[in-house]
Amino acid sequence: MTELSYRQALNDTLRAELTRDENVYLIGEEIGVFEGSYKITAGLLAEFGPKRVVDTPISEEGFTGVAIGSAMLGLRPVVEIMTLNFSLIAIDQIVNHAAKMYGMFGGQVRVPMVIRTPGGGGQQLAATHSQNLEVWYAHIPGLKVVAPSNPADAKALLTAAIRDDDPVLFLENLALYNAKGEVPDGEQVGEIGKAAVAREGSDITVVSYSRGVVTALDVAEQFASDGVSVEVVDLRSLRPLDRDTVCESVRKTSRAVIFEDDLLSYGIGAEISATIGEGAFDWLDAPVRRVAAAEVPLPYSKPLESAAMPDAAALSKVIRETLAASGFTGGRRG
Amino acid sequence: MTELSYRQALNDTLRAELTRDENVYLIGEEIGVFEGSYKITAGLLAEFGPKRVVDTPISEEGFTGVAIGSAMLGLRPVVEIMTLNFSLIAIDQIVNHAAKMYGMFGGQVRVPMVIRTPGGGGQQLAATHSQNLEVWYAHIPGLKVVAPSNPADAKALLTAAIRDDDPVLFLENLALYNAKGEVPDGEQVGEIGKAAVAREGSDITVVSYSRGVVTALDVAEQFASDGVSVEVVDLRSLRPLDRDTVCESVRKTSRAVIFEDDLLSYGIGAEISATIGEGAFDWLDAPVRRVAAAEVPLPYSKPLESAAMPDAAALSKVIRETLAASGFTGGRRG
Amino acid sequence: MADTRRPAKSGTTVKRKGESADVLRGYYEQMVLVREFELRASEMYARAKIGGYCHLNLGEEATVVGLMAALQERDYLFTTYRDHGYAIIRGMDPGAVMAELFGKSTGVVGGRGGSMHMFDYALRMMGGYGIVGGQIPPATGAAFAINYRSEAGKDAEAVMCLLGDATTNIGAFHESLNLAGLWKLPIVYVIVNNRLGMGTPVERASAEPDLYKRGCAYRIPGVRVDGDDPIAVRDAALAALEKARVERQPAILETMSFRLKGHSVVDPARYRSTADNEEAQENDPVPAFRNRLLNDGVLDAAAAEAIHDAVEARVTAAVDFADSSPDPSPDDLFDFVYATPVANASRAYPGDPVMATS
Amino acid sequence: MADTRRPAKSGTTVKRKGESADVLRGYYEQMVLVREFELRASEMYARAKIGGYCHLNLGEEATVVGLMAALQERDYLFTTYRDHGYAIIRGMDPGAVMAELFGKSTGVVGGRGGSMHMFDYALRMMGGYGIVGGQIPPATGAAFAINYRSEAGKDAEAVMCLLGDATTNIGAFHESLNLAGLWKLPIVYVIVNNRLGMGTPVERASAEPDLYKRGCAYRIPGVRVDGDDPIAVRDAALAALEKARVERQPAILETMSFRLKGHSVVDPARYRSTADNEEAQENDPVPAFRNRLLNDGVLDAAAAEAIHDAVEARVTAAVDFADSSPDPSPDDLFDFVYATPVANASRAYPGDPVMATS
Ligand SMILES: Cc1ncc(C[n+]2csc(CCOP(=O)(O)OP(=O)(O)O)c2C)c(N)n1
Ligand SMILES: Cc1ncc(C[n+]2csc(CCOP(=O)(O)OP(=O)(O)O)c2C)c(N)n1
Ligand SMILES: [Mg+2]
Ligand SMILES: [Mg+2]
Repeated sequence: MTELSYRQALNDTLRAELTRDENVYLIGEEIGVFEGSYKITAGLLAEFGPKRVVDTPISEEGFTGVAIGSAMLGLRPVVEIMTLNFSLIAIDQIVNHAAKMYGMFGGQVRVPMVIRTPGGGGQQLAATHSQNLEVWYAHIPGLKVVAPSNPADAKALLTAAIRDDDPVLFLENLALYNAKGEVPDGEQVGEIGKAAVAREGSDITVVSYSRGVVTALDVAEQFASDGVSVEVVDLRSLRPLDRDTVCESVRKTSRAVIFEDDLLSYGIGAEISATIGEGAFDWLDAPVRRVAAAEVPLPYSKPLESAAMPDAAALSKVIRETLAASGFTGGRRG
Repeated sequence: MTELSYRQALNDTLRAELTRDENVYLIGEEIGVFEGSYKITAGLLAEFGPKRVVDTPISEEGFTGVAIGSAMLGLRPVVEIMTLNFSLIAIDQIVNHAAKMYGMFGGQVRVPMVIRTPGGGGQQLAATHSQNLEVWYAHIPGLKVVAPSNPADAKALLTAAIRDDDPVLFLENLALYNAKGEVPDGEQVGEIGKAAVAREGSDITVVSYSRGVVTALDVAEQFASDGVSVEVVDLRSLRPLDRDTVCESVRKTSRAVIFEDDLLSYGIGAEISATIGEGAFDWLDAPVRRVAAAEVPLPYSKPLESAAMPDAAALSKVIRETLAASGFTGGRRG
Repeated sequence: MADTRRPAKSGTTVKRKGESADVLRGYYEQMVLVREFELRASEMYARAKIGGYCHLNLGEEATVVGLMAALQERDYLFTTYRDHGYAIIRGMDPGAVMAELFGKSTGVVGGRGGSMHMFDYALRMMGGYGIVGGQIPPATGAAFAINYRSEAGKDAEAVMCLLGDATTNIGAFHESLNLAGLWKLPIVYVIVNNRLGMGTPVERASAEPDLYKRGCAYRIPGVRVDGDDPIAVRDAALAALEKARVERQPAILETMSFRLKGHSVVDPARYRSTADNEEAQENDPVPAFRNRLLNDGVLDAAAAEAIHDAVEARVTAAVDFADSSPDPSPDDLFDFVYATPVANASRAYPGDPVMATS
Repeated sequence: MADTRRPAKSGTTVKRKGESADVLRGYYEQMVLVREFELRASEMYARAKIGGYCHLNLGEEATVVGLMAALQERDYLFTTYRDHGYAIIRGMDPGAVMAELFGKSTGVVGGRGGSMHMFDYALRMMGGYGIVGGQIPPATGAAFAINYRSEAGKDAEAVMCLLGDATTNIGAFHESLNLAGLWKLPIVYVIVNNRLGMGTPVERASAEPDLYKRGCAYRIPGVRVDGDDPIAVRDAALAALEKARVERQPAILETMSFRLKGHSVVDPARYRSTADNEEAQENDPVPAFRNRLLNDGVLDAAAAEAIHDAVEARVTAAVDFADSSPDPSPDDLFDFVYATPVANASRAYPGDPVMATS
C-alpha cells in the first residue's frame, strides 16, 4: 500500500500499461509536450517517446476516430479528451462507431480502447466547461462506463479498462485529481460492472459515484457521530450497472438517497431510483430522494455556482428528511 | 376538425408559420428540391422559394450552428435534422451553444429555433439509424423537448415551438408519419411543458410519449374489453416534464407501467419511475415497471429487431404482472 | 464554377496498353456481377425480401472494379453504405452478401448489419458505414496503426477509404485529412463522385466543387479520373497507393461517374432532369466497357453472353442461398454487445424485470 | 515546411500614410488599456479575485485594436474565450468587464459567464465562446441572417469571427467555411495566429501551416498580415470587410502575433524555449508601437506617460468598481434558463424534493 493522489495513480497506471504492452499508446490534445491539461500524463512523453504518447491537433472527432480505427487493427489506444464537455464533438465516433461496431459487424471486430476524460463542475469554468454528461454514455449499449471515486479504484479500473476489448469511457473528475488514498502496490485489475459498499451502515443507504462518494463518506461520518448508521454504495461502474449491490443495500437499510453531481432530471440518479423502486419496493420505508444539481447552465460566479451544485449540507438535509419520513427513531438527535 | 396524417399536420403547420412570419425559415438537408427525406417539407420550396426553404450540404454541425447564429439575430429557423441519429454531429452546437447562450450571456440573447427530427427504430435501419436518444436532450436545461404522439399535438406543439423564444427539440418518429388523426382547424398553439391524459382509467396508469402512446392506447382498449381500466398519460413534453400530471394519475390508479421505445437503462422511463417513486410513494401498490428496448445495438434482421423492441405484447404482459403484483382482483379475467 | 469537364477519356482501346485479355475479361465479368447483383437486390427489395435502406452501386461498376483491382490483399478497405459491389469484388461470397440483405444468419455479419454494413475482417474489408463521413476517421486510424507497427516500403500495407462527393462537406473529412497530412499516413481517400448527394448536385454542396483539389488545405495532392473506366481507375489508384506505401503520402483520388438510379432503391429521383438522366445512361460503364472489349477483339458476342449467363447463375444461386438460409434467433440477441464479458450486463428483453429478483 | 516568415513589416513610420495623430494616439491608448487591463486581471487572479479559466490578450494588443478599428458599429463580432481586449475596445466598460471577471452582478453578463463569455448585444459583441471552434457556425449564421434580410452594399452589415490558429483544425471550421463560400456570406474569419494552441506550435497541428491559404478548399481568399501592427491589421480588415459587404465575399484574414505569456494565467509555459520566449518579447507590439509614435513625433515621452497614467487610473477604477460590486444572489439562480416561460420548468435547488407535494 502506498498513499497516492488520484492523479498519480492514473499516471502510474498509464506508465505500467505502456510498459507492459506495446500496443498500448496514449493519444490526445496536449498530453505530450504540455504534459496534459491536468498533468495526468506528466513525464510519459519523455519516457516513451512520441510514438506512444501522441499529441494531436484540436480535432476531437478526428483523433477519437483515429483511435477507433487503430483499435480495430489491434492497437489499444488510451484517448484523453481534455474534459467531458469536449467529447460532444467526438460523440458520433464514440456512440455511432466505437460502441456499435462489435454488434453491427456481427462480432467480427473488437474496439479495445479507453477514453479518459474528467467531468464535473465547481471550478468556476461556467456553463460549457462544467458538465456531467456521463449519463449519456451510460445509456449506450456497447460502451462500458466507469467512474472511480478514489485512487485505488482509479488504478484498478483503468488497468481493467485498458485490458478490456470493448470501448470504455473512463470518467474522472477535476475535483478528484488531488484526492489522496491508499493504493495497493503491484498489478491490480479491477472488475468493471461491480459496485462497492464503500462504508457499511444499517439505517440508510446513500448511493453515489465519482466525486460524490467523497462527500457521501464525509457525511456518513458526521451522521455516525449522531448515532445514525449510513451505508455508502459507490457505483464505480455506471454501465453495466450493478443493480444487485444497490438493491441489496436498500433491502437492508429500507431507505435510500442518491447523491450525484449530475443535473437532476434524467440523470444517473433517475436510473438508480427507478432500480430501487423496482428491486427493493417491498423494503422501502420512504420515497427515494435524489440530491443533484440544479437545472441551469452552470454559472461562473461562485455564489451562483455553489447554489447550483449539490453539497454535504444538501445531502445531510435530505438524509434527515428521509429518516424522518420513514419514522426513523434511532440516532442520538435523529 | 379534419382528419390528417401526422406528416400532413407538420407540413400544414410549417406552411402556416412560413406564411405568418417572414423571419421563419426552414433549413436542412434535402428539404427543398428533394422535398425532405420523409417528405415533411413537400411543396414548400415551390411555394416559398429558396430563401425560406434552404437546402444545405451534409454539415449538421455547420448548418445547425448557422441556424443558431441567425436566431441570435432574430430569425426563427426551423431546422430539419434528417434523423435523430445524425444530431450527434450537431450536438455540440445544440447543447453547448443553443441551450446555454441565454443563461451564459445573462439573458441578453435569445435563440428562438426549432430542431425537428425523427427518432425511432423498427424500420430495419440497423444500429446507427434507429436510435431514441431524446433522453440526452431532455437532460439539458435551456432546451425544451417535445414529442407529440398524434397529428393534433404535432400541429399545436410545432406552432408553439416555432413561436417560443428558446431552442426546442421537436421529436418526431418514423413510424408515426403516416398515422392519422383528427386535427382542429385554424391556428392552434399548444402548451409546452404539459402532459395529457390521453385516456382515462382507474386501475393502472401507463405513461408513454411519441409513438409509444399509440401502442399504449391500443393495449388500453384491449384491457378495457377485459374489464381493466387503463389510464394512459401522454407526456408530450419531455422537458419540462409535467410531473404533476403523471403523479396525479398514479395517485388515482396506484399502479404504473412506463412504455417507451428508448433503451431501458438511463432512459426516459427512469426519470418517470423515479418521479413516481418520489411523488406517489404512499399510493403505489406495486413496483413501477418499465417496458423499454433491449440494450443492444439494434440489429437489422427483422426477427432480431422485433425481439429488441418493446411492443404491445410486452406491455400487456407487464400490465398483467403489475396488476397481479398489487393483488388486483378486478377485471373480467384479471 | 466547377470544372465540369470529365477527365480525358482513357481512349477506346485497351489492348495497346498491353493488358492481358484474361484480366480484361475478368474486369468485365466483375462489372457485370456488380450490375446483376444490384439489379437483383432492387428486385428483392420490391418483393420485400430486403428491408431498411438499400443503396446500389449502379453506374459505379467500373469504379468498384478498378479500385478493387488496385487494392492488395494486405490493404484495408473502408467504405460507405453503398457497399455491395465492394463487398463482392473484394471477395465476399455473393450468397453471403445477399443473405445479409435478407437479414439471414448466414449473412456476412449474421444479419446484424444489412445493406449498409458489410464487413469481413479476413478480407480486410473493414465495413460499410451509414453515418456520412463516419468511416473517415477510423480509416485514418487504420492507416495510423499501419504506421505505428510497420515500416514504409513497396510491400507495406495501405488503406483505401471511400466516400461520396457530398461527404467532403462534413467536419470529419477535414479533421481526418488534416491528421493524415500532418502525420503522413498511408491512406488514399477515394471520392466517388457520382455528381449527387441524394438530390443535391456537387455545385450546390461544395464551395470548391473540383473535389480532388480540396486536399490543398492539408497539402494532400489529388487527382481526378474517369470513374467509368476500370483501367484508368485502377492505374490511378495503384499510383496513389504506391505513394502511400513508399512515401507515406496520403492522397485524394476523385472518380467521376454517374448514379444510374435514385439515391436508394425507394427514391424515384424525380428531381433529376431528363437531360441528366440521359447523360447518366449514355455513360453507363457496363455496355461501354463491353463495347471496348468487343471492338478490341478481347471479347466476342458469344463470350459476352456466356459471362452474362454465368453471372446470372451466380446471382440466382446467391438469392437461393439467401432465401433458404435460416433467420437469426432472438435467443442470440445479446451475443455481440460486449467482446469482453463483464458482470451485470443487461440481457433483459422488453418487458423483462430489470432484476431477476423484482 | 511552413512559410514562417512574417509578412513584411509595414515600415517604421506611420505619418507618411497620412494617419491623424489623434487617431494614432488613440490606438496607442487602446493598446495600453488592453495591456494594463490584462496585467491587472492576471494580478487579480493571483489574488483569487478571479476564478476559473482566464486567457489574456497579452501580445495581441495591436491585433485587437486594429481589428476593432476596422469593425463598424453595425457589424457583428464573435470571438473566443480570449476576449477581454475585444470586449473593452469594442466599447464595454472596463469596470463591467472586470466585474464579470470577479463574478459580480454588475458584470457584463451578471457574473454568469466570467472570463470566457463577455457579451453585449447593444454593441453587437456576440460573445466569447469556450468550445474551440464553437463560435464559427453561429458567426456564419449571423452572416446568413444579414444576407437573409438586407442587401449587399457599402453600408451593409458584416460579421467578424475570430479564431485561434489551432482552431483551424476542427470540423466546425471546415463546415462553416464551406457554407460561407457556397452561400456567399458577408463574413471575415480572422485567424489570430499567435503560433501556439496551448503548447502546440502551428506546424505540429496544421498540415497546411500557412493558415491564410486554407480557404483554398472553399474558394475563399486569404491574406496574412503583421498582427503586431495595428494599422496594417486595420487596413487588411477594412479591405476584407468591404468585400464582404459589397460582394458578399467571405474572406480569411490571418494576423501574425506572439503570445507573451502562457495559454492561460495558470500556465507557466515551460514547454517554450528561451529563444521562443525572447522572440515573443522582442516583438511585443506595445513598446514597438510606442517607439514608432515617438520616432514620428506623434507622441512625446510626457504624453506617453500621461496616457499610461490615465489608463492605469481607469483600470484601477475598474478594479474598484468590481471589488465593491455585489455578488449575484442565489435567489436569482433560475432567472435565465428559459426566455419564454413554460409550465413545469424546474426551480429546484439541490436537495429540494422534485415535487412540492412529495
Ligand atoms: C451525418 C449524416 N447526415 C445525413 C445522412 C443521410 N444521408 C445518407 S447518404 C446521403 C448523401 C451522401 O451523398 P454522397 O456523399 O455523394 O454519397 P452517395 O450517396 O452519392 O454515394 C445523406 C445525406 C447520413 N447518413 N449521415
Ligand atoms: C473542442 C475543444 N477542445 C479543446 C479545448 C481546450 N482548449 C482551449 S483553448 C485551446 C487551444 C486553442 O488554441 P488556438 O486556437 O491557437 O487559440 P489561442 O488559445 O492560441 O488563442 C484548447 C486546446 C476546448 N476549449 N474546446
Ligand atoms: Mg454522391
Ligand atoms: Mg493560438
